[in-house]
Amino acid sequence: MDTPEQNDVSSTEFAEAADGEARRAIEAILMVAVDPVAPNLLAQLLEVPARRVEAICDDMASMYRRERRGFTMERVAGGYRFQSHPDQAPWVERFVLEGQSRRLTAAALETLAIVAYKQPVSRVQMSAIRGVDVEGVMRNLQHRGLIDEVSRDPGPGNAVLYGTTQEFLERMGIDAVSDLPPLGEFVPGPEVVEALERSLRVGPDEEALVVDGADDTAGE
Amino acid sequence: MDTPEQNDVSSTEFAEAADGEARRAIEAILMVAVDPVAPNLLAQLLEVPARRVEAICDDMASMYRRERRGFTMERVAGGYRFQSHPDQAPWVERFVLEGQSRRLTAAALETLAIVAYKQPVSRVQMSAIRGVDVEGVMRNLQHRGLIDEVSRDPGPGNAVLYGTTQEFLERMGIDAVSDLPPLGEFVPGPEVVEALERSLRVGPDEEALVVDGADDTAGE
Amino acid sequence: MWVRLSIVDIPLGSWAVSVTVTTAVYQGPFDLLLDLILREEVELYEVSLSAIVDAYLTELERLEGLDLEMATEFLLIAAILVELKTRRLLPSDHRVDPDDEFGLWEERDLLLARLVECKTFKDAAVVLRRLSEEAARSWPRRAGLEAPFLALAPDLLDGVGAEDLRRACERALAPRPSTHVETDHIAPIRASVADAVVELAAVLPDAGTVTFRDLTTGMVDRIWVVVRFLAILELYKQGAVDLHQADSFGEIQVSWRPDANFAAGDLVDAYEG
Repeated sequence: MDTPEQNDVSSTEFAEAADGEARRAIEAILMVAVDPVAPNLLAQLLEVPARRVEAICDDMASMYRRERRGFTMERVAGGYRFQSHPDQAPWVERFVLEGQSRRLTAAALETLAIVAYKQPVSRVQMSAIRGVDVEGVMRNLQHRGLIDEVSRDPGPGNAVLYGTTQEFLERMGIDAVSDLPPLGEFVPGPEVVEALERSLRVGPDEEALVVDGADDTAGE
Repeated sequence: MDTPEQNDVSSTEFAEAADGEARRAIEAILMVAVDPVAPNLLAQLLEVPARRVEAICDDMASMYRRERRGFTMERVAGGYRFQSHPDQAPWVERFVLEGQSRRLTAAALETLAIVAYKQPVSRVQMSAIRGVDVEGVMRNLQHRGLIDEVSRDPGPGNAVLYGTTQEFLERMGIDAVSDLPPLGEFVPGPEVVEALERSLRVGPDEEALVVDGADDTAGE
Repeated sequence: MWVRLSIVDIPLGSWAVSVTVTTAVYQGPFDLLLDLILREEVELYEVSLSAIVDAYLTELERLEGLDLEMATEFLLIAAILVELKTRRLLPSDHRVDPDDEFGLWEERDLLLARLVECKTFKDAAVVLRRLSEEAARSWPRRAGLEAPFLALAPDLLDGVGAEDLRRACERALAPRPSTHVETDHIAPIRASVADAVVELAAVLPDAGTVTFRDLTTGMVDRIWVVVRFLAILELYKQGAVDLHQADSFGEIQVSWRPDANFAAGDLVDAYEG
């Protein structure tokens, strides 16, 4: 509508409808994405040319501005993402200060503890142990410089493995991770973690109930 | 800046402008929130009554629907959150890959149903209802964060009592346990009870048939 | 949906086999019974009596002594079914003890009530499945705070020491504790299941012919009678005892077989797992 590229009416409409669908898909994907999503990836997922993805994304960004949304769509670090509108920062700050501190701490502490004791450990393993998605928490910990990517799993999928940082040791006031107090004896060793992960994907007594082997596609 | 708001001194317009500002703040906050944000918290942050927050949020949710956004705003587990639109699931699935490892088995769902409706409930009570030991399933559910220990039975034995969690509500996409249909709806109808009774009748067959009065095969 | 082995393909005379085959599918006796009755419309009397006992003994061994409380559940249900079935196969008897009759009705009503309850929650679970499947079509936003706000958030590690970290890790990794608590609780029943066989094997060889009533005198709780009844059946299956019942609902005569070559220890192992 803003920049009609076609003169033929029907094909314009067709293109607009297709763009509309692509726009919806991009909105959905960006809404759940934790990191910026590269236009190439969007192009590949949606099976449209990257150039068109970029055009659509530009349109979307200006549409949100025009509509005076409380969020914006920005191109950051080579990809697109939703973020809070800068002029809403005071509200977001209030939310950060008053809103979410307690629950985040408990979740973050457990996550941090597992990374500290079980490192190097992948995000999938972490999720299996904590039983919930740890992506947000881990990103937060990483942003604060407490954990970081330390290596890659040599196995299939080459999952990123995480460990604690120097900063973490300093904050804890210890020299090395081995200075952490030993865990109780009932805690499973690192080799059990993997077994645990497996058993969590398909419960021990439930294997026969799962039809699709789709569970194996985890790797990130 | 994009669309400068003029100040006509009508009170409706004033209220609308205020709502517009609240909407923008809510959009910004939900964009950075990891968990559903309770209306009370939003009310506290924005210094408006919770009732008005709820009205604004309802408006926002239907606005996104009307605009056919790729995302929706839902009330889940006691708060509001942004999530991808269900009809965009095929695209999002491509993006997130982890796919259906989130699927729950029949055993898990039946145990969850008991916890959801009878909470707080002990393991023994659950086992008695299902007729099998539920320990394995329960540990699995607990690891996934869907149920948790909520209290102790004050009676002898001090059995651990379990209840459902926030995560459960999120996984079911409901706001509160009370949103589940009442259990009474699931009590088997007379034809099922009759079929069970017939199969479990006491005494020789001829007699039982007379007592039942109906030898047609009911069943489902 | 999930894979479900059809019980239709399996001869009714070998229920024991079907139970073994389908343990991965059926979630216990209620599940099995409900399916048999409501879906397959099987008349329970078509199933052979020894097959029922076998099925439950198999089920018992499968449990490997993990939870004897559940094992006794199985026994109780098995015993009720056996009794119901016995009544239905035998011609009407007019010398029925009213107390026994009342007791059986009571047990049956209880079983019926529990089946109805189980069915209720199974149907409720269908709604949970639908809800969770609908909800699974949406993914929540989890991106979290943007970098500029992270510094604002209350310091995660404020006041957190290495000890807190250890506790948090143990909390996250620990196998849930309920198992041990419950085992203590059910210990008396656990002993009785194993002991019933041991005791009987110790007493019967020198006892001549005794009645089942003699063997259960003084037992108040019906579950103990059931346990002992199944122990007798097991001994019978092992060829250790002969059973004789003059007429239906008459006294069951139990006598140790002179040629019995039975070591109680074997069986206890089977129960203890």
